[in-house]
Amino acid sequence: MRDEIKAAIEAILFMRGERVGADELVEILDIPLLELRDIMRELIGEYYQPGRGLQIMPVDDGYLMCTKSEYSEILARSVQPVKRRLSQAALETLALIAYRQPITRAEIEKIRGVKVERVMANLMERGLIEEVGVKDVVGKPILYGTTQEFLRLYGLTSLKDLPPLEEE
Amino acid sequence: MRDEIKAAIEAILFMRGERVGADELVEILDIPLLELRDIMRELIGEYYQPGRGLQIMPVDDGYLMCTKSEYSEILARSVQPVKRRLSQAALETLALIAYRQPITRAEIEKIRGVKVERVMANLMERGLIEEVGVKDVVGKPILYGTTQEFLRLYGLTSLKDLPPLEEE
Amino acid sequence: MTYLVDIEAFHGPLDLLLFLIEKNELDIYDIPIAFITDQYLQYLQTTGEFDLEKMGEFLIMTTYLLNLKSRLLLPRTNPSQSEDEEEQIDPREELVQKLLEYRRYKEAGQQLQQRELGLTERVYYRQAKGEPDRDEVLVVDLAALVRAYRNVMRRLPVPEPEAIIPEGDVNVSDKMMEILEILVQQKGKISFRQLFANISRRREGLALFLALLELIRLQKVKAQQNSPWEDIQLEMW
Repeated sequence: MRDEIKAAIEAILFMRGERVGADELVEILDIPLLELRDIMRELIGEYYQPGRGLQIMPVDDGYLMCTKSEYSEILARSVQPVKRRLSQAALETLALIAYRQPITRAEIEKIRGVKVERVMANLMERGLIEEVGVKDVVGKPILYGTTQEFLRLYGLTSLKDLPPLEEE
Repeated sequence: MRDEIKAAIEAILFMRGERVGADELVEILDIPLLELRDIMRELIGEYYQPGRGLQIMPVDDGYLMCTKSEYSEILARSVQPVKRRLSQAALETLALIAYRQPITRAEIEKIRGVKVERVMANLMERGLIEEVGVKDVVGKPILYGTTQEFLRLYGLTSLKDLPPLEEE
Repeated sequence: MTYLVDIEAFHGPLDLLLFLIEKNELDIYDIPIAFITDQYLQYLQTTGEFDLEKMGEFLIMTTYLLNLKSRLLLPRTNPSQSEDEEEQIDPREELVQKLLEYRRYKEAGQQLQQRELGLTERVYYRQAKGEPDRDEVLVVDLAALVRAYRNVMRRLPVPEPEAIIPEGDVNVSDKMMEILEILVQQKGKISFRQLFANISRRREGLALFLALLELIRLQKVKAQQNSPWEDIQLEMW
């Protein structure tokens, strides 16, 4: 029975390919949360063995199946050719949004010292950023944040995973 | 060493989420084909254990990682509807059609300054726009307008409900 | 020999400044403003063609640097400051902060790229392909639709000028007269951006800018900026 549940969790995490909330798993599997946590502990431990290239990570009260970071080099070699690289300007803007989200366009332009309208349209088109609300000031400017696709592309399990910014 | 290779294969098959050719694996891992086959036999056997929800299948002289079929029912339960937003390009095109209908593709392209063929095909597929007639000029270009589905989705009772645009 | 600098390679004035600071191995906390301003101007003068919108950003930085330079050169004029209030804020402080902040995100952007390429340890998500069909729910927002329409309208191409006038050399002294005339028309006051609003050619923009600097030097025009990065107000003395 327990084996069955483990196998089902493995299948769900694999299929979804992104973080699945603990609450969601509890509902799908119809088991108590405490039992889920217990099983997850065991499962995470099993994946921890050498000879496994995958891991299950607890992320924001949910779980994510992804590759172990030791294999990044070999995986980089096997990644299918990606679409066009982001320009340096796009990367700077994306980094700003990632670290300062939610943030308005005007705030970004103030820090970067240049207009970013076109760059941001491009980032939106690629699904790396999205509108996340409006700022409660005059003019109600749009606030932007990064997307799930952003985490996926850069191999981050959550925003907390962003490397700390260099201190002054 | 063998453990390392196994782990790497697992990571590659997982990440790619599609069939990966044996020739490609041989190249990425830099091992002889015979060794790869041998390792794959072992790996496939390990996944066969109960308690595993995934399997590795030989496909067309390559390998594919996927979920075991026993779990299809539970997986079906875990399928969450994906929330999608229209891309900026699609949104702009849709807005133009909504406010300027009936309108031809050439007219839209003239205003937006880019080709919109693919974007429009996408909007059609989603049932947001449709052909509403032809324009009475040379070449009889098709005129487009928004659909009932468009109104329903945006919660409009009729086109007159579209927010007025302040004159600039 | 003159050489051309590709200003487009720099993502804005801060990027260029950072480049100059690094190239000359300067201490970012103790920037020799006069030196860096000269270098910066030299770069702009040797630049190839670049688009006007971007030039505007570089020119605003130029005026800021020149202003900073003059503030550092001038003796303190405020007599109300008592002697022991020596610890005044370094006028360069704001620029330093700007540069540091910009640099931080520039580096963060490069780190992101390293991650994407797998040069930093990272995890990989499964590249979802061949999924069982998932229901798709389209999330829409009427306000976004209206905004999109306004965006399109705002971006409508400005009609090209009918004929292209050959680029004669623009005379700086003519431009000085022009500025003074405009100022008179505008009751002695105009903002920097307004003054440059109708400039359509690079050479003309540069001539106008040089003319403005000359007028400021001759104390015919006074330039005032209430806070850094804000539009500069130009006034007749």
